Amino acid sequence: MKKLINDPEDVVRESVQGFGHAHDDILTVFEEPPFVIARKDAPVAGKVALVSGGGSGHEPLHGGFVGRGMLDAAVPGPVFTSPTPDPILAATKAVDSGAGVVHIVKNYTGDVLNFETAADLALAEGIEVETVLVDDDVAVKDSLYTAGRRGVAGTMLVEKIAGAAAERGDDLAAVAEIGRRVNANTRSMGLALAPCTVPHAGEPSFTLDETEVEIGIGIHGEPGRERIAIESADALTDRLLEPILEDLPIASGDDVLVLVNGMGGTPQSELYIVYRRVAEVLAERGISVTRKIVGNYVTSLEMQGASVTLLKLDAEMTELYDAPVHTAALRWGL
Amino acid sequence: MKKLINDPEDVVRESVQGFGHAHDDILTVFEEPPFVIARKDAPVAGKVALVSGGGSGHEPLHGGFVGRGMLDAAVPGPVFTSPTPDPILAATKAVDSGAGVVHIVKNYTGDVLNFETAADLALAEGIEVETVLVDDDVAVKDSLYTAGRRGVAGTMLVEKIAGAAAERGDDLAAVAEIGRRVNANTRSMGLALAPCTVPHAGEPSFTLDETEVEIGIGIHGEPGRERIAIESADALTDRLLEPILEDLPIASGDDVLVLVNGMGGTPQSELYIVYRRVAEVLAERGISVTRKIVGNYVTSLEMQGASVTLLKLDAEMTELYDAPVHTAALRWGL
Amino acid sequence: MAGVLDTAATVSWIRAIGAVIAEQEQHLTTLDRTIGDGDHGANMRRGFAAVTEKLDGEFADPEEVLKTVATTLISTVGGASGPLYGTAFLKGSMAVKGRAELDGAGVAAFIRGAADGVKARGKAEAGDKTMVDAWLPAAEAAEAAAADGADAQAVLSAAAAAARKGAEETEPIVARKGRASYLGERAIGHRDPGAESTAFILGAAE
Amino acid sequence: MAGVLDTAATVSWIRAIGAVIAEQEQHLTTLDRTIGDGDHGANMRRGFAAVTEKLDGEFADPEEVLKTVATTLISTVGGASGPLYGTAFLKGSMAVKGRAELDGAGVAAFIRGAADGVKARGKAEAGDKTMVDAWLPAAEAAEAAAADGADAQAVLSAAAAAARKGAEETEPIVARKGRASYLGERAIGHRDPGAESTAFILGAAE
Ligand SMILES: Nc1ncnc2c1ncn2[C@@H]1O[C@H](COP(=O)(O)OP(=O)(O)O)[C@@H](O)[C@H]1O
Ligand SMILES: Nc1ncnc2c1ncn2[C@@H]1O[C@H](COP(=O)(O)OP(=O)(O)O)[C@@H](O)[C@H]1O
Ligand SMILES: [Mg+2]
Ligand SMILES: [Mg+2]
Ligand SMILES: [Mg+2]
Ligand SMILES: [Mg+2]
Repeated sequence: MKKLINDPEDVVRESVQGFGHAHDDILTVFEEPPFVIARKDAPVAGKVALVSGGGSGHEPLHGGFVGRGMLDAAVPGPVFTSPTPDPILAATKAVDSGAGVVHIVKNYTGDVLNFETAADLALAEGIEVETVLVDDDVAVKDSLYTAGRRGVAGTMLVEKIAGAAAERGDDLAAVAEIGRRVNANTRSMGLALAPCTVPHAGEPSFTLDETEVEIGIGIHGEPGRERIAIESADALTDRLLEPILEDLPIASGDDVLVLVNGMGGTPQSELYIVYRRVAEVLAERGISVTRKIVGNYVTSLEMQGASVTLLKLDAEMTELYDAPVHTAALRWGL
Repeated sequence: MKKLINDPEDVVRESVQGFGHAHDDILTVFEEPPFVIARKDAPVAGKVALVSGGGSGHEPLHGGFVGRGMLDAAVPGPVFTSPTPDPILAATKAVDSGAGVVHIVKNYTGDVLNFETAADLALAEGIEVETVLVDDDVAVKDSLYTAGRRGVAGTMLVEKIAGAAAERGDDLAAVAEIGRRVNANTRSMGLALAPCTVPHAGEPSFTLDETEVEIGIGIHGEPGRERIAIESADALTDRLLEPILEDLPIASGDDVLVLVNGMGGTPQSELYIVYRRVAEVLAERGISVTRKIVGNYVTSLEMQGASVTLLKLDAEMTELYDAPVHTAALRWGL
Repeated sequence: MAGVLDTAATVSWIRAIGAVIAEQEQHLTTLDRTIGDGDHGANMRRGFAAVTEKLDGEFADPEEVLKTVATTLISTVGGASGPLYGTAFLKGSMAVKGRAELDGAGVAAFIRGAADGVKARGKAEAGDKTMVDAWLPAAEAAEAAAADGADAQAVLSAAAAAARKGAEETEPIVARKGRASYLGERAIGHRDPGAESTAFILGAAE
Repeated sequence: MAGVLDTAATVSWIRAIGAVIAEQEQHLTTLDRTIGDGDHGANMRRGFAAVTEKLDGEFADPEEVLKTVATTLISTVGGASGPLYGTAFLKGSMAVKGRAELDGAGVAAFIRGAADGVKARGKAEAGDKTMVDAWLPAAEAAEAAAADGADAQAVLSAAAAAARKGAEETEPIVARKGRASYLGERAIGHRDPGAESTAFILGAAE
């Protein structure tokens, strides 16, 4: 394991400190309880607040999405480990203006349980909380018999669009509703060419030889459902798109947003090769790509690989996606 | 070699096509001669145009910096290989509004010679060209006896600030002058934990064992000047900062811009750990970090590593850095 | 360990858990890396290190010790195992409320409370390849031993043996809860890390 | 090869260069990976593949062939070697302007023109560990052979032998131009890829 770190125990603390310092124009980092990254001007009077969080190692998710037009606070846990209820509660209290708080939670047992406890505690203190569960990963089949689909790259779209709804003044129920609508219309699937190493584990989460690819990986270095011999980028992209297009009710003439997301260690040039194929396939099917975004947004440390996400857009989602945003990782119109 | 590519021969073409499609709101890709990425609204009447380029594999440099407030065109060569004069000339002609063109050239023999030929040919067609050479890499010592310092991550700062000068209406000489001023006040140094593999070479550009780090690497997968045993992120950061601070005439009370740049395969969390240490050291020396930017901007395919860049700011450079920009990779104020 | 668990003996047991978990961190991490995300060892070590620091305090009765374990785990572990072990110790402590010391039946009541708490909180059934597969047989074995008149130590031993067997029996099955459920058939042949840590917890006093 | 290089023989020589370069691509890349950026083989292969495609055309004289090589290399190779080899063939072609065929002296004039062109364009001196270290001794050897009355083939052979020796002699020295110069002492012991490809170009007719 070779990393640009000091003590593995200090990775999250030092990284969040550096992040806080680098972006002190838009956010504030609180270290106790560890850690809460809050929008500089929180709580914003009258505005519904959005709080998200989860294990670290997915940067820029979630801290990179804190700021005007998106999240009010993010709660980073240890690497790949959900934070405990304490900082989630602290974040919820710090950003609530009285208009209520939406928790955006990726569907993992740990995240669900810890956010659940925090929401209970917040309610006990008189704060209204709505939870939006994100579960966009079509790699997980038979969800009746599993912990359910995982929340992966689509999370940033839920955060962006629900964040814009809150910013324009929607009430708690409406912000939660649009968040759930985005999730319901979003599907993702990812693959890995090379695994990542959790600093305190010291060894890769799985091993792949020079010719192997994991299809259907999650974002925690967990192996996927299938291991195949490497193929061309186009063929691999098709393998990601196929289950998405099977699952998402979408037809010729529909508008979609395409997100090609890098897992952290993939050169941008390769992500654009994947995007090129996605655009080609969707054009063949008569589906209009009206919004697109390519980059490292929901990562898995230094994992090499990519995921493809499609969001079936309607006019309102498009307008909210386009609305101004000013965070460390996403910025436009401001 | 495991990459998300189709044929190694097609990497640049397909990646640039995908890039062009993904950002068709701000730029246009011309494929013949291969390749020119031009600002959608080029040529902009009365505005001095900026053209940069060089080998591919450093994305988002340069194509990701094409757009309002920065470059008018970028010319991507094959991976790590300077483009030939033809596309440079084509780009120069495509964006010239009559106000002249600034070539921003990283100081490598190949880039210098090919841009030189293109500038001669442009002049023969009546286009005025000024060349700004970028050579910010302090890893190269004894520059009298070498090809001179390399142009590395500081290039994006030259492109941003000179681009803003052109956008506000400065004339050819003034835009070139501010570009040279930025370069003169910029110093960078990088390291690698793991090398990258050029697609058509198929093998890593150098090899490092599990405990080795290359100090002073360039951005073409070329080895550095020194190979050492791995140290803590703080100690490694100090090794990058030291030669920069030795070389840059900077003193307590001065303002600097800090750029912590990832080489492509480094998780963002690690870049912030490096940034944290840079901020700490500069604070100790009484130097004010008034602008900071952390991310993968001038990369070396999937290389793992980072570089640190300091730019000693004056009021004008700060104002131009802050000016609105709308490109694929840098965006604010628009 | 004595025939009954008074406050001091409860503290000793918890201290022993901390030692075992610290020792087994790497083992738990390896299990979790194989079918999860490789953090279970670190999660448990972090949690029980925090718990151990709290043990120097004053406690009125076993319930207070166990409740302190619960709240400390909830606020330091995170992940899935944090809330689940937190719930286990919380519900277990509630089941022994008011007892100055735990005899065999008291220990069995604690384990039953913990097992049912975990099951309800995580919505997992027996056979889903989770820590429930260690807690449920442990509760049954504990109750059976207590009904036979076994003392605290013997009840705990019976529970630990059943938990160990339950953990082993998670190997041949697919998972329906937790991260391992994403793996489908590929989880077969690997032991559930949470079931394993449950066996360590119950077996720590031996 | 004939005793003189007429237009057809010049075309054959260039064709032979294309074949040698294609064959040696991997070798050149390996040299460049060691002390450069690993693209010299691909650069040269790309350039001479484009050159070879142009060779089916009609040419008036050797100069026209050599000028076509020059412009094709300039517009297809890129990197440092593209402009440098482009300049070599351009200045070399200018040195044989007006000759219907090249005898020994003609070949020597071409090589001298090329060598001086490369040196001027890249501002490298002998001993800087670049292709200049192959071109300069090649030009001297060619001139000496031509002065002794050698024919075209013999002059080219003498030049090739000198270029090969020059390429070998780049091994023990540090570089002062090109990417290898960034390596300082670490370039010692490695051959310069451009000097090596120059030796292949001059030796292709053998
Ligand atoms: N729904 C559930 N019910 C019971 N136990 C569960 C459930 N989900 C996960 N677990 C247990 O949690 C363990 C994993 O804990 P840990 O690795 O610390 O958390 P995480 O899965 O969040 O990384 C699993 O091995 C399993 O025993
Ligand atoms: N200034 C120079 N003068 C002469 N030859 C040079 C100079 N710089 C580089 N070269 C030659 O170019 C060769 C490298 O060519 P190539 O790898 O194709 O280009 P690049 O260095 O741009 O990747 C070197 O081996 C050297 O022989
Ligand atoms: Mg976890
Ligand atoms: Mg090159
Ligand atoms: Mg785990
Ligand atoms: Mg090269």
